Amino acid sequence: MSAHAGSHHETNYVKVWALLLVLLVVSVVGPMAGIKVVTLATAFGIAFVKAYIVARKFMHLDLEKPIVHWILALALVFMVLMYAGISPDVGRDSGQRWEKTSGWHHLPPQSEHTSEGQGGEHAPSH
Amino acid sequence: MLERFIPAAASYAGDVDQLVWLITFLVGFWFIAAEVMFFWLIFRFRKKDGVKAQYITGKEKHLKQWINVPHGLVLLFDVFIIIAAIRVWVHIKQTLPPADRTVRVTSQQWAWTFQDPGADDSLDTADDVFTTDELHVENNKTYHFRLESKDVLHSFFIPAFRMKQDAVPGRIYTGWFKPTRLGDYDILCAEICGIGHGVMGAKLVVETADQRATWLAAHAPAVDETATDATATDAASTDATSSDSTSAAAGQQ
Amino acid sequence: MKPIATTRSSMNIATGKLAVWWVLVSEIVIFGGVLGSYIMNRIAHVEWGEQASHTNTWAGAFNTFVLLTSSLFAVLAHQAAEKHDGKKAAQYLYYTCFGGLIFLIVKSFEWAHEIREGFVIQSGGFWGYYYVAAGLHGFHVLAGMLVMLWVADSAKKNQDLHRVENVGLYWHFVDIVWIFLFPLLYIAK
Amino acid sequence: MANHHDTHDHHDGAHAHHDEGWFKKYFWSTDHKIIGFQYMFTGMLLALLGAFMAYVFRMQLAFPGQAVPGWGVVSPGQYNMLITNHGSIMIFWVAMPVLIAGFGNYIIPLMIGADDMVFPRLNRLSYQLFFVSVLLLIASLVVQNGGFGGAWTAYPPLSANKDFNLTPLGSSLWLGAVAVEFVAFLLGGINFIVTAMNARAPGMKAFDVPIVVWTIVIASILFMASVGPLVAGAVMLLFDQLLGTSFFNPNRGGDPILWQHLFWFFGHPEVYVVLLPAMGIVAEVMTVFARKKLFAYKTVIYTIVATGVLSFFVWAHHQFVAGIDPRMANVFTVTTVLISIPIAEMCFVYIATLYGGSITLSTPMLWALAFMAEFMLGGVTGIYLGSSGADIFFHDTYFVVAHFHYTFFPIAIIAVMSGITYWFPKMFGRHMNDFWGKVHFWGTIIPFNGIFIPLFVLGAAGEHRRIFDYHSFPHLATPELQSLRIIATVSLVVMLAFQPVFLVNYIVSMFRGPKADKNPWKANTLEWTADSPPPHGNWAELPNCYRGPYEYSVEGRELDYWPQNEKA
Repeated sequence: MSAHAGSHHETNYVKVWALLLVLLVVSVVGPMAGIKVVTLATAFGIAFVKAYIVARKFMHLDLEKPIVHWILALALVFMVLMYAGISPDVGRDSGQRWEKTSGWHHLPPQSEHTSEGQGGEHAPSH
Repeated sequence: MLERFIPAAASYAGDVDQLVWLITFLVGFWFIAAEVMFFWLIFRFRKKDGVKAQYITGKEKHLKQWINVPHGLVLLFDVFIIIAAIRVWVHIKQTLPPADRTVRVTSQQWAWTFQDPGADDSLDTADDVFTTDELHVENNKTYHFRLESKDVLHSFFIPAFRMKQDAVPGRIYTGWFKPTRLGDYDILCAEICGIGHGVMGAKLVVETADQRATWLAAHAPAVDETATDATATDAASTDATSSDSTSAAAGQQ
Repeated sequence: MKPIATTRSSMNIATGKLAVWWVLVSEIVIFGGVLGSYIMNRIAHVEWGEQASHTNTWAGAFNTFVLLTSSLFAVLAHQAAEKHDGKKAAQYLYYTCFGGLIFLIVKSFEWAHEIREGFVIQSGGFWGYYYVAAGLHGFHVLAGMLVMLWVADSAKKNQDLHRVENVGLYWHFVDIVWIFLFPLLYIAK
Repeated sequence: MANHHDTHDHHDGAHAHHDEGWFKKYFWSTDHKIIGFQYMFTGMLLALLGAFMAYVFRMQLAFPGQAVPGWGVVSPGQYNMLITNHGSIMIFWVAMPVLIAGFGNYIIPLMIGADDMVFPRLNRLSYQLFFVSVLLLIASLVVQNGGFGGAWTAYPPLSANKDFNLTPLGSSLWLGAVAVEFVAFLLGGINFIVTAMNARAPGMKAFDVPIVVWTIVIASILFMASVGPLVAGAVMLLFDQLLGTSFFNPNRGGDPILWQHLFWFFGHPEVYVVLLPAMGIVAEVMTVFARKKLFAYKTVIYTIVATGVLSFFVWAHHQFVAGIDPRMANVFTVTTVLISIPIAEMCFVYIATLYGGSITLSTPMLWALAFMAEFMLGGVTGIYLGSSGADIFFHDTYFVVAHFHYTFFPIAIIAVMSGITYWFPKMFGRHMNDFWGKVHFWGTIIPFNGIFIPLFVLGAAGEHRRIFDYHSFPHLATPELQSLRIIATVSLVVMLAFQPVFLVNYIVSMFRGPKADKNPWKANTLEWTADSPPPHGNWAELPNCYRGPYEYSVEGRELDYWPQNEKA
């Protein structure tokens, strides 16, 4: 800690903060355009950028020992793994030889390929 | 091996049995080899007066081979097992041969309801036969089943078919089987489903075309109606059920 | 009293700090579980967008601003602690806590409003995740504030200044979680 | 002795004085050894409870419908409650606290030459939370409508809805107990990891650390990295139970499969969380009693790490037929079968360690060897279940039950017994009786096989799990199969009948056993250089470390061991 005391003290934290605020404004304004790609990029892309800046500058990950990077990476990789393993079942309406029933959607689906051929039989729930 | 206890009554039951044999040979070999080696070493290197243990780091090439060669062989055997297991899995769970007939299997606490397509062989028509805790299928015909649950998880397990699939509320699962041996078999619920889990069984009857015709005739419209009523009242609690069944019929691909 | 073990440092990282990193690992997987489940459900449920449209983006954005600012104070406190200025560090920590307090107040007004509108935790899939994710996060904010007050108390007396950095790490993490919660719960509609 | 105790007392008054009261010494202590004992004894007490439950439901299975001595007639609801809590107690409240928290607390600081854990008060808090979880668990068993009976996996909707499980209070308390227990182990785990990483004796490099410390630390990391989603899931399930939310309710947009994934994402690494410390204990005992250096120490470390990482990639093999997408099963079959490679490697290394040794069959060594012999059967039968094609049949049959008892029993009983008998002289400064130890050993091991080999056969016959009475299933109610059930139950009763031998031996030896000196087994690791039992603070002067832990029978040395703290 104290070994590199001199080096990162001079980071201008206020500047970093200002940059974060600018990004915040972009992430609020961007989605107002209503274009899906722009929303994704500004809302979620910028979230990653902000998180990266906070981790690097405020948490001083740039000065941290490799072992810390490894253990954080471990946790993140496992979360990606978890998502990859679960989403094929939970994040979809149907898969090979299974489909979710209409009760699945509490409110009527707007554009679902699986509801093709079901015709007007769902009328009561619409 | 499994046939010693339960007959193989479906087209793919033999595949599972063969896979079990294969695994038994491959892992049995390693199990016996390792245990024999293990007990021999314990006996051979038991403490003897005046004999000191050897200093072995495990880096010696000629000794390390005793680990590395088995290691490679285990990997090789694993590959065989994986290939065999996936082949059986793909055949039973992923391919879907064209159906001669489709039945609907509905599970609930703590009963099985089976909807047979009746004489016209199409589901959700007036002549459908509803039965509780008894499923009649015709020998040597390919059946599709649509598996649903009304309340909690159940599992549709027919040991004689070597077939098992969980019924998940909110999902419809399509599977298949082709009975190949006449007789009566057990249908079990293999997923804990509450206090009645221990009594949730059903009878599977594999019969000839003639027997089935007789059975159908005996269970035609009159019985049909009461059975539907019973199901309908049961279903009243879950709002989704009625639309489930129709979507299941329509969603047939 | 502290055991000698606590003062050792075989990995050349201060023991407290190493522990905080491991705490963060366990937090990452907890929040990862909630957010992962939320995202995959959200993708499966188009209709959740309608439910999400009732959240107040401006309250969320303001809270993001508050947390970012409090994070700035946390890092300034760390800076002061490294210069062995315990008084100043404590001062910054109190500012940080104040940020947390504002965050919680805004949050509670927001929730009170939503509950009055009839959007409670049982109202739908989205609302369930909304209250669980934000509630879990709010709980972490509260816990962080309490720990921070305790750290500031000893920092004032120039004791245990290394804890200022450790509690700051935790606070930044809570901030990062919110950085992701904000678009997930407020912007995606 | 313990000179650093009295240097200052303004931080924590509780430990400034040596004349602490009985309560403070045993219940409010921050001493890692006392906390280790607390975990261990709590775990052992709950093991008795879990064993009693096993006795009741096995009796019911062998003699269905008849009153079980000590319980009475078993109703279906009670049966479900018994199997559910037998499972959760044995895993969460016996295997975890004894193996990881108990042994971990006791031996990590001693083995790495530290005077305590790095966060003693956090350690105390960890046990206290654990104790709360025990109280919640006990409460869940006795409340109105009975204890939770939805199996230890607690799959919703059965677990989520009181209309389905009929135990509104029991299921919520049970779930709360599990969640609190997780938090307790998270705190404890952080402590273990940081202690082993940072508080090692001067000179002790990463590869000088005994295997058992490595395994407990890796296990703690696995636990920490896998339990998070389940903690979140438990909160969501609790809300489903109490508030009527719909996270897992399919009728209102939730997904029951999500819980299964969250559960097994934790649940499978959990198997390795308890397996690894057991393997570690066995490594210590085997090297000492074979007077042998561990065959390829670094290989063992790598296999531990490889097993740990791989264990995160296999979880869905518990769900092959549970309604997941069948295509995913292929991925998980590959990873599952491949995990046999590091585990097989580890077993080979352990077997190879015996080569060239000078093996003494003392009680701890018998247990350690039995662990290997029995665990290998548990390991190879796992291949049947990991192969998706065969699992279609074997899933949720007694084959599964027999398989995981062949892994968990060696882990939670055999390896634990090995550890207890091995470290007993250190823990209490006295020896256990070797003769009665061996009587207990054979009286446990032989009936153990008698219980579970019939269950493999029953599983192959298609007998499905969690059924209180097989009369409803004609093909399973045959006299042939029933006689197998009776064999299993009788074996269990015999095994339980031998357990008082251990308890009496343990308790009597604690007070009356022959005195043990510092290093009765002539072992290398640092805990044997402390007094038996070690005082608070462990050493008057903390040891330094000069070499690896397994330098036995080094050529050219007169002694066949070489303690880690001995300078050249």
